[in-house]
Amino acid sequence: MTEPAGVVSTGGGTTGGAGAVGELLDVVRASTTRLLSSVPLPPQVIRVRAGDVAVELEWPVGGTADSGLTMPGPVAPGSASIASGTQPPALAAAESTDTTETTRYLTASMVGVFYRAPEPGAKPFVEPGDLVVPGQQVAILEAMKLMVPVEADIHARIVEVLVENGQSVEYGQPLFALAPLEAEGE
Amino acid sequence: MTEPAGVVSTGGGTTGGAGAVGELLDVVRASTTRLLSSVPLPPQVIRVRAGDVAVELEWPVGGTADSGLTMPGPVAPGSASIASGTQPPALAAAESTDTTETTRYLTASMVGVFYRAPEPGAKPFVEPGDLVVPGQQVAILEAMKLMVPVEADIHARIVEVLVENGQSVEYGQPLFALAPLEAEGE
Amino acid sequence: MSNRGDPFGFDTVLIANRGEIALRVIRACRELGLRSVAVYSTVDRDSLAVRLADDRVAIGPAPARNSYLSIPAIVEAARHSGAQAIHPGYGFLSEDPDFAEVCEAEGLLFIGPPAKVLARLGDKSTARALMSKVGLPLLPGTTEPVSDVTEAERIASEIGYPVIVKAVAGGGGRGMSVITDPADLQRIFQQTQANALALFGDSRVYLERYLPTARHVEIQVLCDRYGNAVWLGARDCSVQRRRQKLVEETPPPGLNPALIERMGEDAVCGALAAEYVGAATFEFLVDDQGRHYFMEVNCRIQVEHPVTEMVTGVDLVAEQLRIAAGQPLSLRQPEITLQGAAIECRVNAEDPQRGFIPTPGRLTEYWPPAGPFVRVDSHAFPGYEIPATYDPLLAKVVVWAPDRPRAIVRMRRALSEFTVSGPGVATTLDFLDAVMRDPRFVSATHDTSLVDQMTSERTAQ
Amino acid sequence: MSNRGDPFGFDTVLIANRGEIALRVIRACRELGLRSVAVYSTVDRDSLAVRLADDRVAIGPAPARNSYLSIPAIVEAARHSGAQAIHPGYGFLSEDPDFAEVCEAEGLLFIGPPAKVLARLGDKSTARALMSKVGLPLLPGTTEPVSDVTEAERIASEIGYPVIVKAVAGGGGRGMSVITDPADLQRIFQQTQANALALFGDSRVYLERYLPTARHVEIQVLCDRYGNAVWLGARDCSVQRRRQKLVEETPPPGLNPALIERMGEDAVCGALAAEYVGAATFEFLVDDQGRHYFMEVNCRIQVEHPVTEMVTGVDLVAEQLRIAAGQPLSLRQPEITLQGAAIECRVNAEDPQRGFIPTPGRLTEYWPPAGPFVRVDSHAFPGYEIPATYDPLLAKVVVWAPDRPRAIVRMRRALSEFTVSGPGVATTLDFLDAVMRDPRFVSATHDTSLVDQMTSERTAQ
Repeated sequence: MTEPAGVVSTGGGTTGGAGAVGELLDVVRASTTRLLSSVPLPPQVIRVRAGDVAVELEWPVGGTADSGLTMPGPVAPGSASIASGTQPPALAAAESTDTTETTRYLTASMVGVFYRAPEPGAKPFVEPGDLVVPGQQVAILEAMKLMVPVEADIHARIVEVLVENGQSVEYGQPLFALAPLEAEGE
Repeated sequence: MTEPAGVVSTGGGTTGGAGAVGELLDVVRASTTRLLSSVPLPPQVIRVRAGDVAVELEWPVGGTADSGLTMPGPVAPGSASIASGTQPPALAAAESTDTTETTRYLTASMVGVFYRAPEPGAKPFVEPGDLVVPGQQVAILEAMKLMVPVEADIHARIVEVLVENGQSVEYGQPLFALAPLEAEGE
Repeated sequence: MSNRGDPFGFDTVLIANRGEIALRVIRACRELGLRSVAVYSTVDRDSLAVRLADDRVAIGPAPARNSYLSIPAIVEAARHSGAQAIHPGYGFLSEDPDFAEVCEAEGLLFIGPPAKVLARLGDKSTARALMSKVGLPLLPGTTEPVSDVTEAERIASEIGYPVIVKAVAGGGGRGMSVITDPADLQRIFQQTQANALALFGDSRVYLERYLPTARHVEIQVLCDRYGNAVWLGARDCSVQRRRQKLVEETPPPGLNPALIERMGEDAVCGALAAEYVGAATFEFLVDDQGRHYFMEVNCRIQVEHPVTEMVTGVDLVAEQLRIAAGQPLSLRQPEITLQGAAIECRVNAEDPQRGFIPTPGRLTEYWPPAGPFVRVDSHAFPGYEIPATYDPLLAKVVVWAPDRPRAIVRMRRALSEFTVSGPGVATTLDFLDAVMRDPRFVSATHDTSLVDQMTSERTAQ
Repeated sequence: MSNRGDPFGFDTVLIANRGEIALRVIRACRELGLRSVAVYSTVDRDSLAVRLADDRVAIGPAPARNSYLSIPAIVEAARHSGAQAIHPGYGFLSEDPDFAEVCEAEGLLFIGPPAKVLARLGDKSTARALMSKVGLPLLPGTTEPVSDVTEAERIASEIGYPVIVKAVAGGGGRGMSVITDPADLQRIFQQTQANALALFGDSRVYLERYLPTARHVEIQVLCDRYGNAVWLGARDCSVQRRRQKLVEETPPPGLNPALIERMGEDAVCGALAAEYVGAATFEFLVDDQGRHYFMEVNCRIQVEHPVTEMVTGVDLVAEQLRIAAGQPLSLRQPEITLQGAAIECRVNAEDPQRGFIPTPGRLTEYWPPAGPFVRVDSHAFPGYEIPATYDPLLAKVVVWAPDRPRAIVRMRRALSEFTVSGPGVATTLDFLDAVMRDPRFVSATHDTSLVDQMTSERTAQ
């Protein structure tokens, strides 16, 4: 799975705020965190429910959550509290179940400038809709005059080119959205 | 109702935030924490529910709760308390039903020296096994030469005297364990 | 110089206070090898002071009158924990002559001046008379209390309006009212008397010329039991809301060093005349002509003491403990050198948008600033519940720099990295940042009216 | 003196580092009105530096060679974020002449000395020769590299055992071995050459007399582009484990002030001879006869710079930035006064019981100390995951006091309130506390062998 690392970064997961459900969920989630920080021993299961909003956490036996939670820290990676409503559409969206699963991202292997074509004025390596095979060059990254090819790593269809030609990208930044062919076959 | 005040409070669910549910949730959560700190043995499961607000915690078998982990809070001396609602509408939760519920504590209303008898050498006001009625003096607290009577506030049987004669006690420290007569009658 | 095993004559200190100042005293005790005892009301059970102290005693429920203001509770707590000395911090019982007297009677060492000195200086009328006698300049007004409205009217017109009516037993910005229009005198005068009675159990008031654009400047003093006294620079505390300080700094900017010197000497002279022992602060007003007027003496450690510590390198709380133990002052006046500039900002849990009303609540986020030359004195932590019961001070951010301009940019940096949030909790952080960027503050042309001016400019926008 | 709008010639600084030093540079930038850019590897995505900087760029995966040591990644990140200057911190690329050269070629301002100066001083052999030429005392040994075992044997017997073999390209305690017994020479000599090749890509080594009981003393220097240089006191860094510093302090206790003065003058003289620009540290050994010997120059800000800041009041990182901007030194030697004493303790995530092995993991508790005259430079927070990939420094606790005994008790107090815990995470806190109580340290009769002595005494118990 291509991790679009670095992209989320700090500003990330602030204050829900998606209407009434969001607020209620915020309250329930905050309450859960507080509860967790106030019990002497990390539990194995916590359930907090208010109306039809509920938060549940469960840790594997043996590996109970001594983990980060106690106190904030800037959006600790992985510790993001599971906010699962019963069926509030607004929030379930944030959990992305369908769309992302079929979409894969080809990300930047280094910091550099993104070029879609072998040289200025030439035809781009690929366009949306094109099929690509593993190892096929789809773009160039340039760092300090060093040209590094960007290659597809799976059989896929190019869904979208996410970065403008000539734009500078960070490590891990998604460059292309791909629809894996295996997935299509399923 | 003997509220061993000072022993619990702090969690005094202010803040609210998102309206009534938030407040109710605060109350339920605080109640859960209090309950947890008041039961003599760490439980494996706690469930507290009020209306459609509910809190549940479950610990793994074997890994029961010793104390003082997550956050400091110096295991307040003499922190014993009440709580747990079977199915009370809202807050009547602050009551009790089984084992722990049958024991109530009479706590110190101030910092001072605890005396069991009206004067040195005299017979103690009460002994374990004695019945007491509300308003009956059962001990003296002395602070700066001021003598303050300790009085029973319910019909009860003295189960245990928890403090030695002449010992200095803190505010809120349990002095007597009582078995309420109402409970016995049930 | 050895710091452990000094002959203190006591080994355990009870701190009759809460919040950041309780932590401050615990830290000083630990460095001196003394045991510390925290006392706490039920809402403070999980406080940092309770956590850090060597011992702790529950003294009562949340209301201060039943806990931090209860003399019997505190005296019994001292006995309970084996403390032989009591540090009162600031506020609460710190300037209560009765408490000091009870401590004396109960064989407990009160860390502060003797009860009779507290009584002498706590009564503003006596204090003014005494300071006037030894040559300190007073604002035109009365040293004797005024009880009669007609007499008050006569005196006010003699002094010239605006005048200020102050409770003899007042202090800390409470129990005083300004009268601008002679027509209001009777009403305001009688109101102030009534308030004074309600607040301090003492209806006596006195009159003074009111300076609307003065600077508030104060001198830190230390006195031992042997008639030695030193002063440790001056602090400017002109940034106030409702006469309560928000920002303090040292040295006072833009004041003639000779004037500061003169105030310092006045303060030492006044402290000796009052037979003071311990740490005291002499408060002065300085008018736009550069004249100074004695206002009152604070007989305790001040909230803003860290700025003085940062420019002198002296640990004022440790000095209080040493003095109480009967040690002679370790510092002579020529050894006290002032380096650079320091500023303190008080981060309160209050909403400047709504007239600085307190906003208690639980902190979900709390990240204090750090880094070079920044000190944060605070009892807060993530998850801390700010009680509604006590004063809303959450943290003191103190910075030092070689000069005031650099101290100001350092303070802006520190405030910019301070993150505090919680449902319903507002803070003075943004307002303090605005002060640090206000041209009047930056150029040091501000006076005690700055906060009011800023507030009305902000609402006007 | 104005602090904003100074003619820096750049407005954005990229910090090519991580952890506490990245925070330190961000804070200096902010006070100078400069924008800061943090770069980060994937495991540092949620770091405080990333959070506090004005901008941030992901530069690669966890391994340093693909992120913090990757010159193209950092240069591209500068372009990406519009940074015109790069502060390298310490470690990583901070003393890499190639990096400095690439920056120069790419039009980026490297905040440190010119590439040719880095090359000159990074080669221990050249550095020794240069310093010897301008009169700095060296330990008996070679300035030219030695490649032949037979020659090494001859020189070693001339110098007298024990000798130490050091990599010409080494530094920071790596690439050196002590030879006590002539019989071991061949083996150890060749091993060191092999290690040097593996570590630094350069097998050259040289020989020096080894002083088992010396004190490690270093001088902080600042030089501008115009041939002005000052020194800012000395630091004693004799408390080391495996030649890595654990505790540093200033002034060096028990040393003759005339000796320190002499080292300071030597350092300034050496810096000028090397055409140094920026902040440098001259490391010396001082033997039990009070003789000093030049060891090496560190061409960067040091981990332990805060102790110097605390006694001088100088912000060394801000000075680096000013110097890089082409400003002349704002300080002259007579203006640099040293007040009191400061100590730094390095709190590492390592287990002293198990030979100081690193213990990465997630922190469940993290409460740094605070209060008067205590500074904690740290990138940690509750919930922080200490990566296994980088060095285990977690926090630097720095205290100041009017004298060393009081600084020691203050440090004990600070360490006592430091709470760090997490599954599998051990720290040096207890060991540091033991150092602060060790009679040899307290009486300043310790030397660089203290940690080994303490460790063997502890295991013996």
